[in-house]
Amino acid sequence: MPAGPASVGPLFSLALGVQALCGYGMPDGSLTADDLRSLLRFMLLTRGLEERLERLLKQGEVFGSLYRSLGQEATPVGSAFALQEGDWLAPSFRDLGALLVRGLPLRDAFLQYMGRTGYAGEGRDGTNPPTVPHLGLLGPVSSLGTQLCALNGVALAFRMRGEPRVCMTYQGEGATRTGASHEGFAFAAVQRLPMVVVLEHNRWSFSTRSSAQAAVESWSDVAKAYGVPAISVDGNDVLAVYDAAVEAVVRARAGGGPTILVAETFRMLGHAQHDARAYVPEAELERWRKRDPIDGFERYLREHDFETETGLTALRDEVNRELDRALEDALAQPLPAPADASTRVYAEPESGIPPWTRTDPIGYTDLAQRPPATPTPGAAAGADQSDGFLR
Amino acid sequence: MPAGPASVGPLFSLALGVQALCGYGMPDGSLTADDLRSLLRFMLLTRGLEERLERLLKQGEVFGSLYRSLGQEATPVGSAFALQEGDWLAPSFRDLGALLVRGLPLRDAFLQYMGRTGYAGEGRDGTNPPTVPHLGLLGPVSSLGTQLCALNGVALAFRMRGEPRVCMTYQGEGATRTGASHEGFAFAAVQRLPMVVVLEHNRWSFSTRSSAQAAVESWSDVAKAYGVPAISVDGNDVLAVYDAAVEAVVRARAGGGPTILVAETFRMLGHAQHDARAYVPEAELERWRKRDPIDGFERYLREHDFETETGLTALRDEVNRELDRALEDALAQPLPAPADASTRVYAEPESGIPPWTRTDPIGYTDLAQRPPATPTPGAAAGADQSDGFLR
Amino acid sequence: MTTYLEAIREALWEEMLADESVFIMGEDVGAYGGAFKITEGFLEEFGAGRVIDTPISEAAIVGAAIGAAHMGLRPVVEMQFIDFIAPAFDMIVNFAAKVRYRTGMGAGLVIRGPCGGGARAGPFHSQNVESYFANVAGLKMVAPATAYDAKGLLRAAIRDPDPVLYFEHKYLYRRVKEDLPEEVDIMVPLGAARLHRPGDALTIVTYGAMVYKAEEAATRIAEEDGAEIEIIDLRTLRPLDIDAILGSTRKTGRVLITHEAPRFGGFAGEVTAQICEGGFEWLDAPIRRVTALDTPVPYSPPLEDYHLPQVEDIVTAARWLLAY
Amino acid sequence: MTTYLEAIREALWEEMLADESVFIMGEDVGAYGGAFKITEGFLEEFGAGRVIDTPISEAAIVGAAIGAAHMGLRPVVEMQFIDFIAPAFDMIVNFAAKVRYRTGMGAGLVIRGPCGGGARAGPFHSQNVESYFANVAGLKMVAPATAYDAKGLLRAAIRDPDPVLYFEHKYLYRRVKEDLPEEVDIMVPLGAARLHRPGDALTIVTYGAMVYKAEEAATRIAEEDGAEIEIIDLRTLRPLDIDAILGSTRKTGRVLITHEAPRFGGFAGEVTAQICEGGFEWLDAPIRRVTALDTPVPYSPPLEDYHLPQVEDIVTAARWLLAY
Ligand SMILES: Cc1ncc(C[n+]2csc(CCOP(=O)(O)OP(=O)(O)O)c2C)c(N)n1
Ligand SMILES: Cc1ncc(C[n+]2csc(CCOP(=O)(O)OP(=O)(O)O)c2C)c(N)n1
Ligand SMILES: [Mg+2]
Ligand SMILES: [Mg+2]
Repeated sequence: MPAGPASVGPLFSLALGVQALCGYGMPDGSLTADDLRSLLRFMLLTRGLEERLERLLKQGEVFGSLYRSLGQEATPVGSAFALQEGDWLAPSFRDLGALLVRGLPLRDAFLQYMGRTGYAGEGRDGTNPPTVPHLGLLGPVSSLGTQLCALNGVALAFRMRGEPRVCMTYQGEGATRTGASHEGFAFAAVQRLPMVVVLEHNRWSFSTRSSAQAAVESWSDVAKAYGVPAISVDGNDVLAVYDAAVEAVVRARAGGGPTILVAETFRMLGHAQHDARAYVPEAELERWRKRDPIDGFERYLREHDFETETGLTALRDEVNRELDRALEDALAQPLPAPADASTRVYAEPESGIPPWTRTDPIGYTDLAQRPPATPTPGAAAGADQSDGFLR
Repeated sequence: MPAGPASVGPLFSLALGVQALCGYGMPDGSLTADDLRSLLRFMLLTRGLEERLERLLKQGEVFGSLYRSLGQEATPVGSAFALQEGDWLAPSFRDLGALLVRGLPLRDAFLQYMGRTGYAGEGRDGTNPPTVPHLGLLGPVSSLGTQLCALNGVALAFRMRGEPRVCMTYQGEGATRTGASHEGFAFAAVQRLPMVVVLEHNRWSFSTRSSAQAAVESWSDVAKAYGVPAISVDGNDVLAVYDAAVEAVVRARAGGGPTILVAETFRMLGHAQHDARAYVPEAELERWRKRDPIDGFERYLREHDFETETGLTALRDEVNRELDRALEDALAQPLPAPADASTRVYAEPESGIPPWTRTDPIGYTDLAQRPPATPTPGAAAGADQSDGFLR
Repeated sequence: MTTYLEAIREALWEEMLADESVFIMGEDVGAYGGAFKITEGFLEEFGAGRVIDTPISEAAIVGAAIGAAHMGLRPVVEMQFIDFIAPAFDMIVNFAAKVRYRTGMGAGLVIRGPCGGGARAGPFHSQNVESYFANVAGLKMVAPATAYDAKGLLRAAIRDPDPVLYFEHKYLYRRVKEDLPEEVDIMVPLGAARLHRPGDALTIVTYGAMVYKAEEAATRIAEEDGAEIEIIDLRTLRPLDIDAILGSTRKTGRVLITHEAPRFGGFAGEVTAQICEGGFEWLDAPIRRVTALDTPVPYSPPLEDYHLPQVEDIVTAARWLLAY
Repeated sequence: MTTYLEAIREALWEEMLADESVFIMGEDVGAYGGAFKITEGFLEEFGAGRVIDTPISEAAIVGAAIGAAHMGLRPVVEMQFIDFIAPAFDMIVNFAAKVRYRTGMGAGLVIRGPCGGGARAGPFHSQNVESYFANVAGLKMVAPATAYDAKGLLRAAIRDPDPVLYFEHKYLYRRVKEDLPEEVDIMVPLGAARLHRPGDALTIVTYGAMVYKAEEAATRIAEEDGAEIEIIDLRTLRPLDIDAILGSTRKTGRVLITHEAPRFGGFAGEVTAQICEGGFEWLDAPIRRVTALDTPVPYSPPLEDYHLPQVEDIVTAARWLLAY
C-alpha cells in the first residue's frame, strides 16, 4: 500500500504504553474496588481539569471560550469506562472525561486548549477536544452531529477487517436536530455498525430548552426512527451509566448493531464561559445540585465501605497534585512558531505554492528558475501522454 | 411594503378561476358521487398524462428523463383531494396527480416537461413539477427532502397571519434519509405547523430496497422520533388515502400540528425511463399489479353502482380527449428564445453585467460611457457616507 | 457613538418596526438575544411570533425562510457563526438561489452571521465563507466595514427581493464606533462600493475588517513614503461595483486586492479578472493579492496572526507595487 | 477503443484489485452498478463488503469515508450526480478538508461524480461545482478531459493521501473514445497540466469538456485565420500547474480561459490572478474568459445551449485577442 493516511491499526499497540492512565472495566461489566476508585478518580480529574482550564482562560492562557461539563461528569466517564483497548471514541465538545478515561494525558488536554506545541494538535484547534489515533480518540469538528458520521467510517473499517472493535460517540440532545446527526444514525443502523451513541440529554442546548428542540416525550424515542434499541439511564449515576454502556458495548461487539444510550443529566453552568445562564430557573439548578454525580458517588462509596473519608481526601489530593504537575509540564511547552501555521495542510510533499507575502513579493522563486517557456509538447487526446507536462 | 417577492395572498383569489378543474371534497371529508367520479378522473388523467409524456420523451419532445407514478396514482390524488382552497402543496417528483387535483392545467403540465413557453416555468426546470403560486403549488428542487423545509416556511406564514390554511407535501421513503428531511420534520413538529407529510413508501428508491434505506419495522416509526402522529394506509386505495388525509388536514387546520401519512404502495415502473428495473422480482410486480389503484377503484364504483361500464368508458374517452386537446395546445407553444436564458436571475432591475460573449467583446458598454474615472470622493469611516459612491 | 454591532441591531429593530412582515429566525435569538446579543430585547418588543428560536437545524431554518419569503414575508435568519451556514449550503445554493430563475417566484430573505478571524476562535468560528457562494447566480453578498454601512446595507438587504448573504465581521462588533447622523434615514443600496480613502498612487480594493488594515498601511505609506493610496471598500461583493474599481484603476494604474479569506480561489480572483477585462490598458503593474494563508484558520494566537493577512503584508505589497 | 466511462471503470477496477483497502460507497452502486453503470459488475467481483449501497445520505457517506480513511482504507465515494455533493458540503469543507491540519491524521478519499451540462438535465443534474470548493485549503480537485487522464488521474487520486474531488463530465462518458496503450501502466500525477495542442499565437487554458470546444475553435482559427492556438488542459484544478500556464503565457503573450461553470466567481478568476502575478510582463492583451452565463443551468435546449459557452464564443474571443 502506498504511503498514505496513518493506518491506525499498527499504531494502536502504542496504547499499551498509557494503560496506566487509561481505564476500563472487565468486558463482562464486573467492577473491582479499584475500578470504583478509578471511576471516581476520572470524575475528579475531569472536574479539576476543567476548573484549571477555566482559570487559564481568565488568565489568558486558554483562548476563545470554554465548554464545561460540571454536573455531567458521570456520563462521559461511566460510558467510556465500558470500552476496551482497541475501541474508538469520538467525544462531543463537553466530554473531556471520556478522553481521560481513554488515556489522554492530562498534559495534552491542557496543551490542546492552551494552543501550545508538544502533542498531535500543535495548537491548530483548541476549540475542540484533541484527536489521538493511538488512543482511538477522534476529535469532533464544531458542526454538530458530524462526528457520528465520521466515526461510522471507523466502525465500518472494523467490520470490514473482521475486528471485534467497538465505537462510541456522544451527542447533546440539541445536536440530534442536525441533518448530519440523522444521516449518521440512519447509516449506522442500516449498516448495523458496532456503534454506541451516548445521547447526553442535559436539558439545554445553549439557551434553548430541550422541549424546544424536539416535541418528543422521551429522547429515547429518537431511536425508534432508526430501529435501534435505546437505553435510558440516570446520567448522573456513574454506575448506572457504566452498566448501560456495557450492555450496549457488548451488543455492538457481538454484531448486534448500534444502541442509543440516553443519559438524563443537567448542564450546571452556562453553555460556555461567556454565558451566565440567566435563563435557567434557580429552582431547577437547585434540584440538580443535589444530584451532583461526584457527591453522590462518594456517598455511595462511603456507605458501602469502599472508601473512607480519609481515603477520599487522599484521592482528591493525589488528583490535584497530578493535575498541577501536568499543568506545570504544559506551561513549560512553548506556543507554536508562527510559520508553523503554513504546514500540514496536505501530506508531504506540500502541494501548492507558498503564500507570497512570506516569500518574495511576486510569490514565486525567481522567474529565471522557472521551467522552459515552451513546455515539452505532450500528445493530444487519446495518445500516450507520458511525455506531456507530467512532472 | 416595498416591491418584493410576489405576496401570494392577494394572488390567491385567482384560484377561483380554476375551480372547475381543481378538485376537493367537503371539509368534513364527506364525498358526493361527483367527488368519487372526480377522484377516478384525476387518476385517469395522471396516468394518461404520464403515458403521453413518456411518448413525448421517446419522440424527443420531452428531454432528459421522466419519473412515472404508475401504480401509485391513488396516493397523490387521494391525499391532495383532502385539501381546500387556499391550502398549499409541495409535491415530490412523482406526484403529478396531486398537482392536477390542485388545478394545474394539463397544458401547463405538458409545457413544463416539454420545456416550452407560455406558463410560469418558461422551460427553466423540466426535471421537476412546476411551481404555481396562485394554485398554492410549490415545486421541489431535486435535492431530496428539501421541499419539506421550504414548505415549513409557507405553513409558518399561515400561522403568523392567523390564516387557517394547511400545507401538504410528499416524500419517498428514500428521501426520509436525507438530513434536510430530518430537519424539516423536526422543525414542523416543534413548531406544530399545519403540515401533512405524505410518506410514499413504494418499496424502492431507485434500485435500493426500502429495507436497505432504514432498519425500521414500519415506516410510521419515523413519526415517533418527532413526537407527531402517523397514519398508515393502503396507498393504492384512493378512498382510504383520502380519509386519512382528511383526518390529518382537519387536525392541522385545527392547530393540532403535523401528521405523517404513510402510504403503502409500489413503484411499478423503473426509477426513471432509463431504468428497466431488472432488480425487481417479477413475483413482487405481479402481486402489486393485482392491486392497481385505478382498476380497484373502478371495480368499487361499479360494484356500488356509482358507475356503469358505459359511464366509465365515457369518462375514459372524455379524459383522453381532454389530454389530447391539452397536448395540442402545448405543442402549439414555442420553445423559449435562446436569449431568455439570461433573464429572471434576480428581480428587475437585473443586477450584474450581461455576459460578455453576448455583448461587446470586452464585456462592457463602451468605456467612454463609463462613470468618471475619478469617483466622487466619499467620506471615510464614521462620517456621513451619503456622498460616497452611492448610486 | 454607535458600534458596528448596535448598527446591525438598529437596522433590524427599525425594519421590524417599519414592516411587520419582517421577522427573525435563528438559534438562541429569542430569550438569550443571540450569541452576540444582536437581538437582545427583540423578543420582548416583537414577541415570539416574530422572533423565532429554532432547533439546531440550519437547513430547516433557511428552508423556512424561503417558504415564508414566498408568502411575502421578509425573514432575517441568523447563523450563530457564519461557519454554520455550511449545513444549509444545499438549501441556499439549490433552492433559494435558483427558485426565481426556475419558477418566477422570488425568495427575498437575509442570512446574516458573524464571520472572520482574530477572535482566537479556531477553524470553525473564524471562517470567511464568501467564496463558497461566489459562483452561485441568484445570490447577493454583502460585507460591511463601517457601522454606517452595517446599518444601511442590512436595511437594504431586508428590503431586497432576492436572497442576500450578509457577512458581519465579529472583530468589528465592538471595536468600530461611529457617530451616525441622526437626521438622514440611513440606507445603503446594494451594489455600490465606497471610497474609503482617496489617493492617486495605488488602489487597494478590499472589504470587511481588512478595510482597517488597509487604512493603517495607507497611513504609514503616506507618512513614510509620501504616496497617497486610494482605498475602495466594496461593501457589496455581488453585485460587484466594477465601475468604482475601474474608475480608480484608471486613475492610479496600480491595484492591490486584499481579503481575509485564503488566497487560492478567493474573491480577489474575480476582482482581478474583471479589472483585466475592463482596465488592462490602465495597469502599470501586476494586480497583487494580500490574503490569508491557504490553510484553515488556526487557533493558537501566533498561528492565527501568521495565517491572517497583516498590515505589514499590505505595506510590503504596496511598496512593491509603488516601486514597480 | 476505450470510452471515458470505461476508463474510469478500469481505474476503479484495477485499484480495487491491486489494493484491498480500496472500496466503493454510494447510492445504487451495487446491484444496479451506479446511475451511469460505472460500477456495473463490481458487486459480483468484490462483494457487498467493498461495494456498499448506502441510503440517500450524502453527508453520512462522506463522513463514513473520512472515518474509514482514518483507519487506512481508501474509500471512493460516488455522488449520483455531482450536484448532490451539496448536502455533504459541511462534511467535506469542515471535516475532510481540515482534519489533517487540525489533528495530523489525514483523510485520503475520493469523491467522484458526473458533472456538467449538455444533457438537458436541468438545474440540478448539470452543475459544475469546482468553485464551491476552490477556496477550501486541504482539498484537491481533478477534472479529466480524456479517457487516458480519466484513468490515470483516478488511480492517482485513489492513491493520494488527501481528499480529492474528482469531476467526471457526463457529456464525455460515451462520446470520448481512445486507444489506451496496453503496455504502460497508466498513471497521471495530480498537479500536472497537459499540453493538449501546441501553438504560439494564443494560449487557451481550460479543463473538462471545454477542452473539446476549445480544440474545435482552435482548428477553425488555424484553418480560417492561420493562427496556431496552444491549448492547456489543466487536468488538476488544485494544486494548479501554474508553471505550465506561465510557460505558455510567456510564449504566446495572449491568454483565454474557458470553463463551463458560470463566469462570476468561477475558477477562471484564480487562473487570471496567478497569471497576473507571475506573468504580467508577458501579456500583450487582457486575459479573457469564456464561460457560461451567470444563471442556473436551464432545462430547455435553446436555453441550455445559450447558457453554455459555445465554440462560437471561443472563436469570437480568440479573434478579439489575436487582433488586440
Ligand atoms: C451545525 C451547528 N450549528 C450551531 C452550532 C453552535 N452551537 C454550538 S453548541 C450548541 C448547543 C448544543 O447543544 P447540545 O447539542 O444539547 O449540547 P450541550 O451544549 O447541551 O452539551 C450550538 C447551538 C454548532 N456548533 N453547529
Ligand atoms: C440529495 C439527493 N441525493 C440523491 C438524489 C438522486 N435520486 C433521485 S430520486 C432518488 C431515489 C428516491 O427514492 P424515494 O425517495 O423512495 O422516492 P421514489 O423514487 O421511490 O418515489 C435518488 C437517489 C437526489 N435527487 N437528491
Ligand atoms: Mg444539551
Ligand atoms: Mg421509494
